Amino acid sequence: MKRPDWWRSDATAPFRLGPRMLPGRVWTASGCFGYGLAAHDFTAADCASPYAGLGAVVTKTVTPLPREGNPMPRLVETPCGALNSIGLENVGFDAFLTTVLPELEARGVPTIVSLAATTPEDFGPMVRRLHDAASGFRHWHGVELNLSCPNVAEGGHDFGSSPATVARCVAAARADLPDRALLAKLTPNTADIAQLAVAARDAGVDAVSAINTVVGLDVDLRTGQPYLPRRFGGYSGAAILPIALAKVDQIVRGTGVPVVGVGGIATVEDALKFFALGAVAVQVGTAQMRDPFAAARVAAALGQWSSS
Amino acid sequence: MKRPDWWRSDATAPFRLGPRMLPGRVWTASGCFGYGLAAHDFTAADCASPYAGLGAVVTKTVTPLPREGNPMPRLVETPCGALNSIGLENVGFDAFLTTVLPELEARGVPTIVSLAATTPEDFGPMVRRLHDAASGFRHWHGVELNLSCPNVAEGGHDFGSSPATVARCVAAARADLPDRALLAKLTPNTADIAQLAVAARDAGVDAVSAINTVVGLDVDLRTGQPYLPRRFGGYSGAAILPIALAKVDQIVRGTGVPVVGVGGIATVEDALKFFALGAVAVQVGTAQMRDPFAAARVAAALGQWSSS
Amino acid sequence: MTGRPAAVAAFGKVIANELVSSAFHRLDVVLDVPFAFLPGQFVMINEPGPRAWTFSRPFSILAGDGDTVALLYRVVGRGTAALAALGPGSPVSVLGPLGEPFPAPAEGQVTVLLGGGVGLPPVFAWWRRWGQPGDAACFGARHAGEVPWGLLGDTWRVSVDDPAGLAAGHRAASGVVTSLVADDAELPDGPRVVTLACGPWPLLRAAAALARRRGWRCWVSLEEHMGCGYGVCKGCVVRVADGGHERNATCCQDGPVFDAERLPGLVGSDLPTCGDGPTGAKGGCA
Amino acid sequence: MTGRPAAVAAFGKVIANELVSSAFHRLDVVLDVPFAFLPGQFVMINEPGPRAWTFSRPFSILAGDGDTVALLYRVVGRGTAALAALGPGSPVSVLGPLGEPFPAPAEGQVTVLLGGGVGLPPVFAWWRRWGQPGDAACFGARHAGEVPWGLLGDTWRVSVDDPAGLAAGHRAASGVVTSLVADDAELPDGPRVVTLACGPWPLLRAAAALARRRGWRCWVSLEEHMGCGYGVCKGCVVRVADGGHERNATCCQDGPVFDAERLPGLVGSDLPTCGDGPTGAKGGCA
Ligand SMILES: Cc1cc2nc3c(=O)[nH]c(=O)nc-3n(C[C@H](O)[C@H](O)[C@H](O)COP(=O)(O)OP(=O)(O)OC[C@H]3O[C@@H](n4cnc5c(N)ncnc54)[C@H](O)[C@@H]3O)c2cc1C
Ligand SMILES: Cc1cc2nc3c(=O)[nH]c(=O)nc-3n(C[C@H](O)[C@H](O)[C@H](O)COP(=O)(O)OP(=O)(O)OC[C@H]3O[C@@H](n4cnc5c(N)ncnc54)[C@H](O)[C@@H]3O)c2cc1C
Ligand SMILES: Cc1cc2nc3c(=O)[nH]c(=O)nc-3n(C[C@H](O)[C@H](O)[C@H](O)COP(=O)(O)O)c2cc1C
Ligand SMILES: Cc1cc2nc3c(=O)[nH]c(=O)nc-3n(C[C@H](O)[C@H](O)[C@H](O)COP(=O)(O)O)c2cc1C
Ligand code: FES
Ligand code: FES
Repeated sequence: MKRPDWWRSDATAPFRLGPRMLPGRVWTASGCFGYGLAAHDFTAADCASPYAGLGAVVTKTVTPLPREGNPMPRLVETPCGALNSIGLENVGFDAFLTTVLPELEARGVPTIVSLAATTPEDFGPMVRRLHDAASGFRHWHGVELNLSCPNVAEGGHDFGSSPATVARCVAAARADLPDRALLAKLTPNTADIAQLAVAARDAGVDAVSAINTVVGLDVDLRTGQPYLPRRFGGYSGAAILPIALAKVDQIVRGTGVPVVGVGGIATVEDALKFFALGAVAVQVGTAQMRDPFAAARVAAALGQWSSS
Repeated sequence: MKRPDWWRSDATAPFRLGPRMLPGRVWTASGCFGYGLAAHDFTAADCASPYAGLGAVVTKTVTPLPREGNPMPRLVETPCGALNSIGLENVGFDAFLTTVLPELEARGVPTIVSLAATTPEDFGPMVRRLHDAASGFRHWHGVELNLSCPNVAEGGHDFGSSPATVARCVAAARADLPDRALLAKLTPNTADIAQLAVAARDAGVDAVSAINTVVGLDVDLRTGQPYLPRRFGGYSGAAILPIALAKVDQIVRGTGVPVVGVGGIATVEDALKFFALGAVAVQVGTAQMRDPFAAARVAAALGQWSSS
Repeated sequence: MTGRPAAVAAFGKVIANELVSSAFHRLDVVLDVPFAFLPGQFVMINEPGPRAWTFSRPFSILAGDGDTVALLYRVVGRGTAALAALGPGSPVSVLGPLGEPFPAPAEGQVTVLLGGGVGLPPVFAWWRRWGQPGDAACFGARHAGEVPWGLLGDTWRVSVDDPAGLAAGHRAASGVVTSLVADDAELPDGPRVVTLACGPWPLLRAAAALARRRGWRCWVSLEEHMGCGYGVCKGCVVRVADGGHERNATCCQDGPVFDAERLPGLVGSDLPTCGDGPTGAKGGCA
Repeated sequence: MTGRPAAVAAFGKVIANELVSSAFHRLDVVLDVPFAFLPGQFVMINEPGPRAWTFSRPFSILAGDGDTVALLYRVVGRGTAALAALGPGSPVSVLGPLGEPFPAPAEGQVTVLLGGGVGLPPVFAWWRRWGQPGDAACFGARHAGEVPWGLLGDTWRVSVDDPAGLAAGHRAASGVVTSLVADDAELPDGPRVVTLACGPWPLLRAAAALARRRGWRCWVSLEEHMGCGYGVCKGCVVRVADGGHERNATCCQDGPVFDAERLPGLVGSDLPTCGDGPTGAKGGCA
C-alpha cells in the first residue's frame, strides 16, 4: 500500500518505553512465535529474516513450573480466525532462564519475556531472578505480565479482570524491574478494560498490551459437542481485529495509558489502524503462525516509508 | 448438509415459549429485516418465500418516540462481519402500533416486537398499549426487550449490563404481558452474561436472546480516523459466531435459562451449532441483509429433515 | 413505488466480464429466473457461498433482458476487485431489481440524460428504453480512455475533463458533462425538459444548478453505502425535504432516484463543491 | 534434527492439480526459490493474500526437485476443497520443508515401506530417494479405484480392502497393507529390517505390532491438527515416552516421524483399534 498522509512515525526506529529503548514498534505476540528460536534459519525470497526489523519477540508465556497444557485438540480454525486452548504449555521458568533466554541473547533476538503465575506475589521472585540472571543481557528488553489467559483455570478469568489484582501483580513485578520495560497484557473479556489499564499504570507499568484472546466456542457438528475438550477457547485472528481496535481506543482515549495493540494483525494495513488510534507498538499473533515472516513483513513495509 | 445423528428436533414445528405457541424455531433478528414487510413480494427459484417456515420476525427495535438514528456512515464492512451504528432509527411506537403491526397481522407474519426505552419503567406503558391494541392478533407472539443496543447513548452500555436494571425492565414488561412470550435480549459486552440471564429469568422472562452486537471499531486508513462518526459500532456477522456460541453455552449450562441464539448465523450449519448447545430457537441477523431468504433457507433445510 | 417489478433473489452465472474502456468493466450475467427492471433500478451482487462478502454490492442496471442482466463498474475496492476477477461461468448471487427508478417520460417530454463515469448505467438504460430523437444523451469521463465508445455509439454526446489521447474518429468536448447542454438552444427552458443525472456528487450539483437556471425538472440517482439494499437496515439514509422539514429517506428503497429539489444537500448551496456529498459518490468524471 | 534443510517461506504457482485416482489429487507447484527436502518432511500450504485460511494445511511431500514440490491429497474439508479448486497458475504460499524426516537407510538395511491412502507421499518419497531392490514398498487403499497406479508403477505391492473393480493388468491383494509383508519369508526377522509407515491410525498400530512380532525397527509418520507447523504454537502435541515417563512432543517439529516404540498411544495396547489415535489420522485405507 501507499504511505497514508497522516503517517509520520518510523516504526522501525528505536523508541523509548519506560526505562528502556526498544529497537522497533512491530513485535510478535506471546504464544504465536514460541520462544523466538524456531525460525532462525528460515528464508524467504522477499524478506531478509523473520527477525528483520522486529522490535521484540514476546516469548510464549513462562510459568514458575513447567506445564504440559490442555488435552488435544487445542486448536480450532473458524472462517475468520481460530480458537486455541493450549493451556500455557511451557518449559517452566528454570529451563527458560538457563537455556532459552541465553540463546535468545546469543542470537541477538530482541526479547520481552511473558510471565504468568498463580498468585500476584509469584511475579516478584520471577522478575528478581530474571533481573539477576540477565541484567547484563543487551537484547532482553522487558517483561509482559500475562494477566489474561483464559485457558488456565487457576490463573484465568477473574485473575486479570479485577483491577485490584492487576495492580498487585504489576506492583510485585515493578519492584524488581528498574531498568527494563514492564507491560501488563489485559483481557478483553470484561466490560471495562480502561479501568484495568488505569490500575496497571498506577501500579507502575510502562504500557499495557491489549488484547489477549476473546472467549469463544465452536461446535463439532458431527458430535454436537464443542471441539475443544475444555469447551471454550481463546478467539484470535482477523475476526477480532475490530474488537481489539475498540478496546485500544477505549484505553488510549479514555486513560492515556500507552498501549501495545494486539489482535488480528496480519498486514501493514492492520497495524496502521492501531497506530492511527495511538498505539505505541503492535504485536502480530495468529498471523505469525501462518507466516513466520508476517511481523517482519509488516516492519519492512513500515520501514520503507521512513526512508522515502 | 446431511442431518447430524444427534439432531432430533423439528425446528419448523410449533413449540411452546412461556404462555405462547410459536410457529417455529428459526427467526429473523431485530434490525436486520426491518419491520418484516419490505420483502413481501420477493421471489427466489429455490425458496417459496422469505417468510416460509419462519417462527418469528423480530421487528426493528421500536422506541417510545420516533428516532432518526446516528449520522452517516452507519455501516462498515469488515473481512468477516460488519460494524453498524444505526442508532435505532425507527418510526416510533405510535406509528408502529397503528400502521406497522396491523399490516404484519394482515399479512400473517409471525411477529415478536422488539422494544427499547430510556428507563426501565417506560416498558410498562408500551407493553400495556401493545396488549390493549393487539390482544386479538393471532400472529403477534411476543415482545423482545432490547436491553443491549450499544449505539444509543442514553440507553446504552450500562443500561443492559446491570442485573438489577435488567430485572426492572423485565418486571415492568411482564406485568402487562400475561399471554405473550417475553424475551430479554442481552449484551455480550460484559464479563458475566449468565448473571444477566438469571436476573431476567427471576424477573419473569420466558427466554433470553443472546447476543446483541459486540463493541467494535474500524479505522479508515485514508484519514486515520474511525469510519463511524461515533467511533464505535456493533460488530455482527460470521466473525462473532464463536463469541455468541460461548455466551449461549455460558447461559445454558450455567443457568438453564432458555436461550434464543443470535450471532453470525447464515447457514443451517451455523444454526445447528446453537441448537447443539441447547438453544430453543435461533435468529438470523446480518445474513438476512445479504439474502432476504436466509432465515427461510435455514428453516427449509431443518424442516426437510423432520419429514425424512 | 407502485408498478416496480418485484425483486428476485437469483443465482447467476457470469457470461462475460470484460473491460469496455480503460477503467470500466462490463459484467453480463445469466440468471436462474426471468428478470425485468425499470431504468434507474439497481441490483445487489455478491459471490455466493462461503466467499460471500458480508454485504452485497449495489450496481445500477445497465441492461437486462429475459434472464440476463448487465452491469458497468469500476474497480475501487475489494468487492469490485473480486468482481473483476470472476471469469465466465463463475457463480454470482443477484438481488434485484431494487429501488425507485427514473420516471418514465411524460407526453411531450424532452429529456436530458447526464451520466458521469460509472454513473452511465441508469441513464443508458433509460435512453435505450425510452430515448427519443429530441433528447440529449450526454456522457462525461475524466479522459478519453475511460469512454466506452462501443457502448455509446453515435448518439451520445461525450465530454472529457482532459481531451488528450482522443483517438481518430472519436469526438468529445472538453469540460464537465453539463457543458454539453448548458447553453444548448435547441432545448427549451422550462419544465418540459426533464434532466436525469447520475454520477459523482459535483456532477449532480451541476445538473441540479443547471436545471434550476433553465427551469428544467431534475432527477438524480444517488449513492450511499448500503447494507441490505432493500430497505430493512437503515444503513443508507439520505436527508430529504418533506413539506417544511427534513427527514431520513433510504437511498435503496425510497431512492436511489430522487427529485433534486427534495435534496437539501444537493441544492442547498450555490456552488457545486466536492466532498460534501453522500459518503459514496460514483467515481467518474465531471 | 541436524542436517534438516532449512525451511523457506515461498510463493508458488500451481503447475498442475489433477486427480490421479478416484480420490487422490496430485498438486504440482513451482516455487520462487530452490527447494530441497528429506523424505517424510512436509509443507504447510495456503492461498496467499486475503483468501488465506487462518491456518495453513500440512501435507507430506511426495516429490520435490529444484524449485518444484508435489503433494498428494484427498479432499476432506474446506481447506482441501479450496485446494482442489485451484487451477494452473493459481498462487499458493508454501512453508517448508518442515519436520523430522524418516531416517536415511543404514548400511545393509532392508526397508519395508507401508503407505495407506494419502499416507503414501512420505514413503513414496523415501522409496524414490533410497529404495533398493530388496526393500518392500507396499501401498494399501480402500478399493481399487483409489490406487494411483500410474504413480506406483510395477515395483509397489498393492492391497485393497475391497478388491471389486480391479481393472485388467492391475494386481492387488485383498486385506490390510501389513498383510503384504506380514509373513514374507524373504524379509529377515530382527532389527536389520526397518519399517517406515504412514497412513491411518489402524495401519500404524498394525505396522508397530508386526514390527514388534518380527523384531523389526519401526518408524511412523503421525498426523495432528496443526496451527503453525514449525513448532511455535504447541497446538499439535503427541505423547512420547522419554526414559521412564511420558512427555509432550510436537508433531510438527519433533515429528511427524517418530520411533513407534516411543509412542505409548501406538504400542501401549495389544490390539489395533480405531478412533483412539491422534485427533487427525490420514484418511485412507488399511
Ligand atoms: C444505487 C447504487 C448504484 C451504483 N451503481 C454503480 C455502477 O453502476 N457502477 C459502479 O461502478 N459503481 C456503482 N455504485 C457504486 C458501487 O456500489 C461501489 O463502487 C462498490 O460498492 C464498491 O465496492 P468495493 O468493495 O469495491 O469498495 P470498498 O470501498 O472496499 O467497499 C467497502 C464498502 O463501502 C461500500 N462502498 C464503497 N464505495 C461506495 C459507493 N461509491 N457507493 C456505495 N457504497 C460504496 C461498499 O458497498 C462496501 O460496503 C453504485 C452504488 C449505489 C448505491
Ligand atoms: C504432517 C502431516 C502430513 C500430512 N500429509 C497429508 C498428505 O500427504 N495428504 C493428505 O491428503 N493429507 C495429509 N495430511 C492431512 C491434511 O493436513 C488434512 O487432510 C487437511 O489439513 C484437511 O484440511 P481441510 O481444511 O480440508 O479439513 P477440515 O477438517 O475442514 O480442517 C479443519 C482443520 O483441521 C485440520 N485437519 C483436518 N484433518 C486433519 C488431519 N487429518 N491431520 C491434520 N490436521 C487435520 C486442518 O488442518 C484444519 O486446521 C497431513 C497432515 C499432517 C499433520
Ligand atoms: C496458539 C496461541 C497461543 C497463545 N499463547 C499465549 C500466551 O502464552 N500468552 C499470552 O499472553 N497470549 C497468548 N496468546 C494470545 C496472543 O498473544 C494474542 O494476544 C491474541 O492471539 C490476539 O492476537 P492475534 O489475533 O494477532 O493472534 C496466544 C494465542 C494463540 C493463537
Ligand atoms: C444493521 C443492524 C441493525 C440492528 N438493529 C438492532 C435493533 O434495532 N435491535 C436489536 O435488538 N438488535 C439489533 N441488531 C443486532 C442483531 O439483531 C443481532 O443481535 C446481531 O447483529 C448479531 O447477530 P448477526 O451476527 O446474525 O447479525 C442490529 C444488527 C445490525 C447488523
Ligand atoms: S441499504 Fe439497508 S436500508 Fe438501504
Ligand atoms: S503446529 Fe504449532 S507447534 Fe506444531
